[in-house]
Amino acid sequence: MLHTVNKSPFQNGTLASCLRFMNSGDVLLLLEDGVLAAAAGTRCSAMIEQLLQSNPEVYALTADLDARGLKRVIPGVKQIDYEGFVDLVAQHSMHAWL
Amino acid sequence: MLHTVNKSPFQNGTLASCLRFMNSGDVLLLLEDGVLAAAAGTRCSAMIEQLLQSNPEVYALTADLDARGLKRVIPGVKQIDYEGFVDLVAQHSMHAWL
Amino acid sequence: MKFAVLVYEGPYNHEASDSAYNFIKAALKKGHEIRGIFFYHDGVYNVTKLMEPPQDDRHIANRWSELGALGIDIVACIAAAKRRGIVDDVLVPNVRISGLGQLTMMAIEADRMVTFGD
Amino acid sequence: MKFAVLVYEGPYNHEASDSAYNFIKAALKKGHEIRGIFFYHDGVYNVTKLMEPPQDDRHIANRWSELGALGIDIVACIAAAKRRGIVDDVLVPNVRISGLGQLTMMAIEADRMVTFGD
Amino acid sequence: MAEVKKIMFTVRKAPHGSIYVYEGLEVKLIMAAYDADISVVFMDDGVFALQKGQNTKALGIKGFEATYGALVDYEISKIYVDRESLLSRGMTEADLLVIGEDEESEEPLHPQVVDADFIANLMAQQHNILCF
Amino acid sequence: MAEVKKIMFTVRKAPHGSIYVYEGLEVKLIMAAYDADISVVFMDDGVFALQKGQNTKALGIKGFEATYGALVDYEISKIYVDRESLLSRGMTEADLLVIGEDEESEEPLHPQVVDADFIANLMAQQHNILCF
Repeated sequence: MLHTVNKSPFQNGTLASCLRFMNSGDVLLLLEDGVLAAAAGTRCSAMIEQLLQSNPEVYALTADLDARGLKRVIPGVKQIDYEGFVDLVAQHSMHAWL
Repeated sequence: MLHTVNKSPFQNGTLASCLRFMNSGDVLLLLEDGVLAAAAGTRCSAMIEQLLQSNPEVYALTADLDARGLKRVIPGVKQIDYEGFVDLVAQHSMHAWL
Repeated sequence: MKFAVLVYEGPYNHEASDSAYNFIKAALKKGHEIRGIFFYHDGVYNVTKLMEPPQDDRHIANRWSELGALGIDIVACIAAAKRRGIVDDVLVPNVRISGLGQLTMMAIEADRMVTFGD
Repeated sequence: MKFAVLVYEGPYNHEASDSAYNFIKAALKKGHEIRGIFFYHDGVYNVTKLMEPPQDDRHIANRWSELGALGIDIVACIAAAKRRGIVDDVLVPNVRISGLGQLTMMAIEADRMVTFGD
Repeated sequence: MAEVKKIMFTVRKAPHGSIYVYEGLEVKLIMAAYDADISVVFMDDGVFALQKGQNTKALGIKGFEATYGALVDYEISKIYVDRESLLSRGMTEADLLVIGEDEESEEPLHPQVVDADFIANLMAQQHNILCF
Repeated sequence: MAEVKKIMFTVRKAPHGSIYVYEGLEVKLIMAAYDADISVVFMDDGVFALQKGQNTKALGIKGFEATYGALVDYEISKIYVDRESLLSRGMTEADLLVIGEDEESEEPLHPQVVDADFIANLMAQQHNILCF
């Protein structure tokens, strides 16, 4: 399954909730303000670093990273464009954590 | 000073931020989804319980508590109506934590 | 005392609009002056006469219009309104569209500015 | 593959509308079918022709209208729209107002439903 | 014959502070009239939507407790509540709205409190999931 | 003569996910033309608004880095950043946008990183505070 998270982990509990319901093999895509969770060296980085150990497929939308000037991304997080996003949706059923 | 918080503490970091910037003598009003922080016996109750020790003036809007069916309110939190809200604003300069 | 009220969110979708209304009604009842009400961001959607809520629900635009009829200055920000499709033709009576200078004057002249949003 | 897209937030105020648009453009480019686009909650504000953004900014309603011209079914929920003042008279071309049954059919018939909101 | 599609709704937001729960309920009632296998999961602040004794009168906005109380009449009976969300909000099953009554025994029906694993596995079986 | 009123802006939301930071910036630029003593405080996710090197081109939405880079030209020079918000987001002063240059030395001006106490005391001195 594909899970999408679009909220900042610093001010919102959505990412934490999503992680609680992810099965092994599930995929996470961070978009919009959700990409802030992909920044390395922050108070919240451990959430994604830990997830990567069980679920190696973690993606962040490049357009959203660029818009926010985020250059230090957690190693292992894959950057994709909207076409990559489309591919993920085609491959998996999904839940948008709104 | 009067601080108002209108977000659920369970999903949003606004209350936590507000608490970091409150001086002694400052007053807190919980309204809208913010009143969820006034519920007794929850994962978040300690935030308000702790605040009450330094800042005894903590209010929650009755109309918002009632709308959410919250009957077990943290002891020490004062319930007020919109006229009480108006009085608080008249007495203090304020910051709405949006 | 002189209050100004700032509303950031549209009607029905967020409670902000209702909280602002309830606050203003209580302030008037207690004899305070409302220097003005300013709608910004999605708040500009509050004043369209095209809204038609279910009959058993409140009509938010009409409520603002009634406050305007009392002489309260009710302003939707022109830049925010244009971007969102709120134009003079769709306004309820007793509200107007104007610039951020109006918000500035409210912030300076009102003893208290109370903001409602998300 | 057959996608349906659901949008919960209005134009400009949240990124949801932009993300949905960028997703749909990419899906079309990759040869997928868009079964429909459904606007709910404040999403219904996306399709008003009255919006007039600054000249150097994107015109969100026109973008949806252009996708509608390609034959994609674009629907704003009637209940959500009425409450918010979005009526037939203010729609951009190639979009329509209809009931939640349309959303239901999209959720059943589309292989994937992708939701964008706040 | 085409198989009946499984559609899940997740309810994650608190009621009344925004319209999402209210308008989301309207979607469930409509969708129940169609040929779909519907389940509803309340998690995070969504569990507050099921709190008994809500009274929105002083707020001046419409409530929906009565409608939730009749979900079973709309043939929506797969209603689940995430246990951790419930407990961390100081709530127990006794705080939850009745969602209808059992057709045979006429006993009141409550939403079913389940663990995260149960929900995660149910999610994985769905055709589409809508978050309201 | 009436005293000049102190007005503070707090910026708490992340940029681009919503329009609040962008439209909030428009208010600051307008208000700067009036006779008011303005200060701006970036805290919580608002500090991301000051991140250097933002590029919104692929998103297709308007950026505002250039405008922030000229705040001092608009005579808004009291610009503060909450230290804890900055550090907990893995950022340092070196990540922050330049907000103008010093009139005399022509050195680039950065927002001033301060502690919560400083901000709380500044808040207490304001006539009105707007949160954008």
